Amino acid sequence: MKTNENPYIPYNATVEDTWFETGGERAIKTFKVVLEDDEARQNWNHRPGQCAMIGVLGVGESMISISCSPTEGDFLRFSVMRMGKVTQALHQLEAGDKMTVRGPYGNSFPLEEWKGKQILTIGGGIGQAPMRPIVEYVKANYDQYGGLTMIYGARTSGDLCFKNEFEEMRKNEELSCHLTIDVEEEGWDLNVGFVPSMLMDLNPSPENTIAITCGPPIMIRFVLENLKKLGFEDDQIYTTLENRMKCGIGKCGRCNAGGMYVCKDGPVFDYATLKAIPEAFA
Amino acid sequence: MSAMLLNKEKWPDFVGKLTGKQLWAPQIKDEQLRFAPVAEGEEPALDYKNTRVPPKNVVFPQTETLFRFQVDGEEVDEPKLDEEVVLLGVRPCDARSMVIVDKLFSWDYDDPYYARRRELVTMVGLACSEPGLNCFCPSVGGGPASTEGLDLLMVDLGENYLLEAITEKGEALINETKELLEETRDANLEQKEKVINEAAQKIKRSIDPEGIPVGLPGLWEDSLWQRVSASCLGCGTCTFLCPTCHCFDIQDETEGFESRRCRTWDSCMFEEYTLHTSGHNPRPSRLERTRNRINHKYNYYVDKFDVIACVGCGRCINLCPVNIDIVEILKQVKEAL
Amino acid sequence: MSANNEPNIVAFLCNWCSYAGADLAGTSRVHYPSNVQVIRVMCTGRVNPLYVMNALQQGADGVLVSGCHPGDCHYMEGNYYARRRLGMLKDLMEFVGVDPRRFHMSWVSASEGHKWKEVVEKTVEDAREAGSFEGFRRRQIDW
Amino acid sequence: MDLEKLRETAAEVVAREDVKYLIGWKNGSYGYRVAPAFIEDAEGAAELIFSPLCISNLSTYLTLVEKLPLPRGQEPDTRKIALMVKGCDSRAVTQLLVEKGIERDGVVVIGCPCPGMIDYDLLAEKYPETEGLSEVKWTDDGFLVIRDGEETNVTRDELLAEKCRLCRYPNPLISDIMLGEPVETWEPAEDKGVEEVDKKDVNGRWAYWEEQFSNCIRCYSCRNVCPLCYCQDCILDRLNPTWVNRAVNFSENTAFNIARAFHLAGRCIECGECERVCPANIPLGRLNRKMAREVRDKYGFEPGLDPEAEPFQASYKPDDPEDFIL
Repeated sequence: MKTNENPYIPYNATVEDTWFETGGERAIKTFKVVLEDDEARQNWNHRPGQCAMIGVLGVGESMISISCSPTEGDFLRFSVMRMGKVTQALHQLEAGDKMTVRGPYGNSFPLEEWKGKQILTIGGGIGQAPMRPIVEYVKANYDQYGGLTMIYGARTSGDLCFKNEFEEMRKNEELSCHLTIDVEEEGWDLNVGFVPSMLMDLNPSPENTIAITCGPPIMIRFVLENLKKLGFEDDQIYTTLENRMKCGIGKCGRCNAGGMYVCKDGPVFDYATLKAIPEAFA
Repeated sequence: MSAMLLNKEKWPDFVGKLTGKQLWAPQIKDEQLRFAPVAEGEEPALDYKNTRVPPKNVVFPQTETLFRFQVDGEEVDEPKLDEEVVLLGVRPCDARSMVIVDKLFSWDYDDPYYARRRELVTMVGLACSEPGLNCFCPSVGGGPASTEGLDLLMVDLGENYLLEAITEKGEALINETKELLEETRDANLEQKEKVINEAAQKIKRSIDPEGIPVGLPGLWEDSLWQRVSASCLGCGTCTFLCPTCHCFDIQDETEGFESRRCRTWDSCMFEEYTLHTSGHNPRPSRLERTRNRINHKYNYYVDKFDVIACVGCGRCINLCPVNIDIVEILKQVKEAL
Repeated sequence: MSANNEPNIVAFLCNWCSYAGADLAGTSRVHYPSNVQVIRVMCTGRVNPLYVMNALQQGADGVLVSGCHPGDCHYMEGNYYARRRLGMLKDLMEFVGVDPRRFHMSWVSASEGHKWKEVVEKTVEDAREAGSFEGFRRRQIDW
Repeated sequence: MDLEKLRETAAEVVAREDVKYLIGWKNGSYGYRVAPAFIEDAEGAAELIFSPLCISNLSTYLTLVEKLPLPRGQEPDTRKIALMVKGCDSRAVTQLLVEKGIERDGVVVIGCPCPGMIDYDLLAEKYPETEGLSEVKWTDDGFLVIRDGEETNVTRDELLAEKCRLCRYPNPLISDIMLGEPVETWEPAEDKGVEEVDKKDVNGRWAYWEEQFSNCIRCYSCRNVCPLCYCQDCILDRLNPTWVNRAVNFSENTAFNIARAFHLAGRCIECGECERVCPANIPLGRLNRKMAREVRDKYGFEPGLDPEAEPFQASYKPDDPEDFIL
């Protein structure tokens, strides 16, 4: 469908597989998507942390982070929470259905720069979606990194995304994977408690480590506080922002946080930059 | 580039020459002065201060179809933009606004619709000889005869218009209408200087933006925002009528089996503008929204594109229902620095 | 309006009376014009004036709202509210220049299959006289 | 009105512990402009004015204040808001009470009997604005315009705002403090605006409004300035479902304007603010006044008179007119 250099015209894509990560009113559904156009598929080159505008023609588009690493294969994965008009329409899609994709947009995690370092990801709820590509990328290039620690929490065990993947990761002794839920629950034998306090319990050393966090604003706030307590420097801490977006290419104006357009200058910011943006935590 | 004289008696002929193309000019329609297409035989109204609605909708229509498609279809159909437009009688501030907005629409990604419409438009400006009460263009880098963004500038010299070509497009327009024009004399150029100087003298309002872009971040928590935003109604008048405001919304509209994706002007003064689906709003009240508007024009845009996103046309001051006056706000900002 | 000058009518019928009335008309083989697209609502009190506007915007040439007779409302008083609101809507639309023949309201009980036929005939006839309502269609030239 | 008295009273009111701030009028930034003033202390009270330019209806600010979630542990500020009202504005306050949009205990209403306001556009057209502040005062039979020190007497007929010509309630109907003596009411003029449209035939009216609504730029200033348009979640902002498309064209503009006029039927108190603020000069007042007239004539109801009344659209009478029913 994309015929020229018009950035507003999306690619057609086919949903190859879908499954629910969580249930309930605000269910999270994951889509494995393949671009239809061969050329587009070959030219598509995203980096962990980037987003794409996915949508359904006739309904609209939403900016969703790409939750797979390019190392995984020639497909895209999006984990979408059912919230509004577009995400409701997306949730109707099943394997074989069509959706539209344009992107990839935004900057990305500087994974090249991080080579040789310990990677610590701290996610909460749907905030694990942008963490996942980092985890996958680091797993695929494990010899180039100093190690990978993952902390992930949600309200209940049912709200945890990518559960089955963690099972495997927890068995892998090289990786350190920590899960937590907010309140005690039958059949849950792992940690109970909020993500920021679990971070303190684990007490990771800031030395040669990069911490990346994403989750609900309140969690991010406390995680950042705790990371500082642990001795992390501003440039060792990264997070991703989100705002309402329409165009994805820095034109429509609505996603600005301070002078930064989240869709182009972001979504990935290090804490040093973020601190200078007055609206970043609004 | 050449300068020529057009006797006002030949004005209708001059307009007639242009109506071959799509000609937009200020006209009085429904008791209101507005930019509208001029039909054959109609005459533009040039004796005016400025239109209420800026001519930005010629290059950035309030509603623009991005593409059309069939429900459940896979092919999209882009609109063809190929109609040349002559924008006649644009005030220098409005022309300058387009140069400012160009920077955003060509930032990294080219906006194909905007770029195409900009290509197709020829801007014939009219220097101001009677500036409005709230004009402050010289303060923000413009002037009553600024040529930025114009292809041709007309200056009212009483009996004649002085036509000065600024670009190739303007030159071409002069060539097309050559038989109506006369050579200029030195006296005309002197007269032009005089008209422009007099106009500049008549501009009463001013603000020195020196220090504002750098200083605004430091005033983030200042009480002045509460003061200036208290009376804001949260309507979109200031932004919709602003020639440099360029934010938009994208929506899909479906009617039967026909669908389109279109964009429409949007305003940062609306609550819904930044509202997340979760119900969280990063700018929850009029205070944040007002602060954002001023910051965007005088701080963020300067940071990114090195120009103030305000041309001093005074429309937001003229038409704000509750007298929120951007010059007054900026004065308060300067005081607070 | 279809090609052969047949108006499109959208009818909002209350579940308890008019819908049953229209049903009765059907089962009793009462012939009435087929131009009517019926939308069943629980009560006429539920008919938002925007439904009427939207129907006209999206291709209807006439709109009919029909419910229980006053006093017979399943929800006791829904039709009284509807009467007040839609009466005002009719006045407003008339003032804006929408032909009053495009919008009708009626009381049709579950047993009034024949009245339903009359109401529909009148609505269709009026809408036909008023003509196509292209002027208000959502799909404008700028699409 | 005695300005000293007004400022004195205002200073007393804002000094009260149970009053958060007072909303009144003050001089604007230039010319004939008057701006809403949010007064918190005696110093601010000295800025207050009440002149024929104070046409704006400040009661809209009662519902415009955002109710933001409070930080944990912080108690909500329950102090009262003091508000200066003219006759028409007071009806808005009453109507808000009827709809339970505000609480009677939450406001201190300061009534200002109003001899009639000036039409800003007419004034600026006849006596162009200057960059300095101008003053306008009431005289016995009209207005005194003081512009750059130059005084001009103008008759009342020449500059009186349309809504004031039609006004039937120049004295505040609800107030806690009344400033000055009630003014003598006047015979309301005939509503020529509504009649002009009314006497056209149906197609003529459609053509008339088509022209008007095509000019609408959907800035929603009419909605936002309206004291009675205060829904938290306006149907025009809704996207799911979308009732009125974002596209700006005649069809959507008409749907928007009809929806708004309808939602105000039986609620509009004819303060004329929508018409005043419209940057596209759409005579919205005609729509609202027409509906107000219908409601008054057909249903015998007038909004904003009785705080105990039932809201018009949320009530009915068994004998409401039903001559339009087939």
